[in-house]
Amino acid sequence: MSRAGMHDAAREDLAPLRTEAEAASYLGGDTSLKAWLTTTDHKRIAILYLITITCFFAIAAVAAALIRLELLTPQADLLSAEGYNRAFTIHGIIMVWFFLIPSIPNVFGNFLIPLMIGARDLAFPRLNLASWYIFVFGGLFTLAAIVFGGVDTGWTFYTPLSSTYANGNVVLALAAVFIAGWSSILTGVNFIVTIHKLRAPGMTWGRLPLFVWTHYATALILVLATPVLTVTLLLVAAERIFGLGIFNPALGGDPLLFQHLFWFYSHPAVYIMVLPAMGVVSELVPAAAHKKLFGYWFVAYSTLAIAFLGFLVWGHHMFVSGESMYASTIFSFLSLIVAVPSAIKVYNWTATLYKGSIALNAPFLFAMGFIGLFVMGGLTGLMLALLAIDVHVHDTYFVVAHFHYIMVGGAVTAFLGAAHFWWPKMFGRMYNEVWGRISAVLIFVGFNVTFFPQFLLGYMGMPRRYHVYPPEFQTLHDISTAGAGLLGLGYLLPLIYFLYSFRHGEPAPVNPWDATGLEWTVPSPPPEHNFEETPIVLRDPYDYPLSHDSSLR
Amino acid sequence: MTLARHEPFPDIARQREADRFGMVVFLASEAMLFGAVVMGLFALRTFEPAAFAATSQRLNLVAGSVNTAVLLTSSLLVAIGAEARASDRAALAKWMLAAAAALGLVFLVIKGSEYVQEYGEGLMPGVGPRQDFATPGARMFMDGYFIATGLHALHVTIGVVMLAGCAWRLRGDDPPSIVGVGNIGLYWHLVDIVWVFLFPILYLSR
Amino acid sequence: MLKLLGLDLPEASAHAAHVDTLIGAFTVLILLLAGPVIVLMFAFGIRYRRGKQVNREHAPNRNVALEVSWTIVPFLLILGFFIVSAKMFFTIHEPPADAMSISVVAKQWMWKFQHPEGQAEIDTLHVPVGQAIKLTMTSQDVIHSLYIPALRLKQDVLPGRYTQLWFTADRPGTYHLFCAEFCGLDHATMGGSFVVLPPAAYARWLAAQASGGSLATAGGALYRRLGCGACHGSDDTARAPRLTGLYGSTVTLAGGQRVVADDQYLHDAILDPNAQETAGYKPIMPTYRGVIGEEEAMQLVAYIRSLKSVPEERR
Amino acid sequence: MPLGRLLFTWVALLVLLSLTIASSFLPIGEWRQVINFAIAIAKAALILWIFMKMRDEAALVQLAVIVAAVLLLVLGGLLAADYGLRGPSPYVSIDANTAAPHFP
Repeated sequence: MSRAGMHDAAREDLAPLRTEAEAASYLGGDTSLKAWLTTTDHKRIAILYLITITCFFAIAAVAAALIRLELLTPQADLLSAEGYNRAFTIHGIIMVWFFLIPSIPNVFGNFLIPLMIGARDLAFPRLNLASWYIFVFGGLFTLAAIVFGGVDTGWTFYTPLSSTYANGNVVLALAAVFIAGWSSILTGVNFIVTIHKLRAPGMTWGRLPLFVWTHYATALILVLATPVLTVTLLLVAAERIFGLGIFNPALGGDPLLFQHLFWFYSHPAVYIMVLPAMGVVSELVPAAAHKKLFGYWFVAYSTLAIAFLGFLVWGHHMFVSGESMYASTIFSFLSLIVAVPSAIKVYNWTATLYKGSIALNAPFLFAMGFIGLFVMGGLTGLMLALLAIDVHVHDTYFVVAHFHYIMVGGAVTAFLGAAHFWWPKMFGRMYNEVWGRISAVLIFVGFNVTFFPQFLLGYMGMPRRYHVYPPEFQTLHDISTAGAGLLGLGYLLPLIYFLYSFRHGEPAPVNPWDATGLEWTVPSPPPEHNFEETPIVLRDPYDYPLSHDSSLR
Repeated sequence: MTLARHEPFPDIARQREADRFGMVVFLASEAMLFGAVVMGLFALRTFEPAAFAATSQRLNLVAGSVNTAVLLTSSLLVAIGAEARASDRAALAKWMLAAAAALGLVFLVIKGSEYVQEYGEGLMPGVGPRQDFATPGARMFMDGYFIATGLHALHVTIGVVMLAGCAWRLRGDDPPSIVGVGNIGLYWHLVDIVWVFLFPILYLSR
Repeated sequence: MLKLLGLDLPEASAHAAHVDTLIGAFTVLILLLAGPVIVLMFAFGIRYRRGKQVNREHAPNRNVALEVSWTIVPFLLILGFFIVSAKMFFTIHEPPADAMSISVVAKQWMWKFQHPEGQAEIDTLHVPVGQAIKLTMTSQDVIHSLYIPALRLKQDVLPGRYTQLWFTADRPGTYHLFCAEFCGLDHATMGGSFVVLPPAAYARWLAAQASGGSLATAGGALYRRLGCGACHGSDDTARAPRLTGLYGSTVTLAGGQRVVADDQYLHDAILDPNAQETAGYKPIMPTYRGVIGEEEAMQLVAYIRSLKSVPEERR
Repeated sequence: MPLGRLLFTWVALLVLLSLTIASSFLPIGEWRQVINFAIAIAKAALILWIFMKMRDEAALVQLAVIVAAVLLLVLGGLLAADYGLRGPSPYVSIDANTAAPHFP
């Protein structure tokens, strides 16, 4: 099952390069395995990341399926307590660090940032390939942890459970995340320097597409927050191996210090996952409506505001953990402020649609899905930031539903929207539009059937990470599992028709959506060096004059 | 051999800016790493300030002070070396970087001797002939001490290897580029800044 | 609304009712804020569909006044909720002085409740209705979390430290009691039930329970068994400080600080005596960490507390 | 960068080092930590400004340094909000009369 790292020949059976566009593109040229594994072309590295994270998504999705099936009945019949604990831990670790964090930045960020700013490649191409190898090396540690029996600490590794009482191979999992952390830091450095130093002449900050703005903010968080995680996990590993006592209360340490340092990274990490998704939607909505984005500068500055404010709010994960109540009040107030920029973005997307000429293709359905689910996730997050409510619903299924609405409803939906929007540009083939719309609707419905009942479960007091629960929660769990089946089917569809498009999709035009942006001015798939000569940028982003609108032609 | 113009960059000047800026951004992440350890130490200190102060007195202050002076001096030498490389005086640059690497080694030797002394005195948590910790707070201080100085010593070792490599290449006809020497200088200065913060926090909280 | 779906979480305390109204009100606010976005999105999607001839003249691209208003108004609304919930958060963290105190020790995968009169029970907590109850909790291994959904309350239980939870249950009945913080293998089966009894029934239940003797008497027996009297019992206070009247008094430490001899001080003095040396005494007391568990430490602390000869000394 | 300025900076750094060591022997209790920290910041600023040539660096690079420093202060400040205020926060620490399980 585990194909991470090794180049997966089955998936890579590119159709015989019939179209001459493909032959001249970055997909042409030397297509040997060695060429692919030693490439420094940002577009090929993006494809390598796409293959690797798809494999990791598959593994974590199997774990999710096991969890949902186990919860069909109040008793523990499919998985034992041990099995269940390890299933949700692996689901958490792989989904957070090996799918969500690298998904949009490392695949679409890698592929599109140079194209969008008129550069030939990222600032440090070899560092880009090195970060993929480090990511895969970390992935091997995760697979080793699974093969040797898994971990039973939850993806949060709370001490003293993870440092002294857990007996799964915790150190392997800690090493995996430690190494994957360095891959994130190197990607962050690469993006920051590229966006500053490699913009084409005329590409001022005011003319940057918002996709680049959000990846700039994400790169800032990647570089500044990840080191704190790596040193914290290093301390936990040191406690397990050398018996140090920083977080071990028996030796005089403080378990809350671990939670502080862990969440100081992990809350900005959720913004690493959602900001690129916002960038994708900020591209899809104007392209859908063929209209300028409403309030460009408000959205751009709210992106940077989210990146900075994201560092101030981590304490709202610890309201009931024994943190001083004054600190909890401060963190609760700061968490309200961080919600404001997100609200600005959502309202600006909606306002962009006013008086646009909207084509409801698959990518735009995914973008609408994102906006709907992200609003639900964001506002329930605000609910959790209120002290008295959090005391009741902390560590219950309410929290599980909240972060799945943001991560799955938000980041994964936007990832699929991006996949549909830029697939023609990346592979030069059109996917089947009808199936695309079906899968978008199916995923939206499946998602809501899966996770909305979990809000009710959480309010009713069903705690997290339980495989055995009181019988009165069974009906809601059964609805949720049924929804999970639908959602799983919804995720399989794109896999099928995207692979199908490799062989049978008709060649994609240069600009299938009539969208603005430098990436739509190069042939699809783009040539090895992106631009024959560096473009001069004169126009503002998203300048869709209505005459440009195909409906009037 | 000056730096060859790499693919994505239109001109060499912008590439130099990018290399240096990339190094500063990476060093910002390193600073966050050491900063998290220092903040953790401050947090633990609030539990038993007396135990922290008492155990800090048992550290070898002379060794710590000499080490700080050694690192500051090696920082000066690296700064002069980088200046020399920038003005194409390869011989001076070579000697300066070699001297800085030597001082780095001196630092590591002094640090090693401190560790041996602490091992003997039973100050090394969980290792050594006996454990001489009066209170949990003392053990926390020593845990923090070994984590912080261990991570720092690791970074000093990497720095010494890079400085020695640079000095070696300066000897031959294939000297490292100005930006390359500058970046290694930046790294070494950051390692020095980390020690500038660690020294008072660990040795002088008496 | 939930009751229609047959999902009805009982409200066993006034606080629970307040939390429910807060959740209900905020859900209304969510509908107010999210509703327009979703409705407008579908409306624009249909009305301004590509190819439909409709008036698309001078579509606005920016409107600072609109932007500012839809930022400030929701923020102020939510600020109101913040103030209300912060006040509730403070009230559930300041127990009244007359609260009946129950000691709770959490261990990997079970809860042990110790009533003041000495009755101990595992995984089930009986409390009288209408009486303010204060739980003083600690854990013997990892972080657990006592969660009673009917009271809308939870509090993490930390090893090596006391944490507290107080409530007044005002509806008799049997409710769920869960562990909410993942604590290892049997985290899911570590729950139990929380039984609220009318006062008469509670008194009968107390009497029926085999009284294991109060915490203090158990502490006294442990005090003698461990031979603490050898140093602390004799009259000459050269070797060790006298314990009678120690509780609640102010102790000057070797470092010159003055500390109130409260629960935490006594607990630490027993388990890590050298951490807080009393001024004028050599650190000769052996550490009892690992020798006795948290329950025995609680019993010794209760015994020392009962050795008060000088009541007015206490603040 | 003239050699003189580098040497002068080096001497200044050594002076600051001896100052911070001397200050740790003054009988002023907690204030020594504050002085030590201030001197450490001064030394770090000197190294950044002169040795790392941040003086004539683009504002952008200086910003990268400042952002990292600000975030560390944020981490320290909000940690202090918890650790510093844990004492008086009643529900966490146990004070003499109300907290302990008292007996009739």
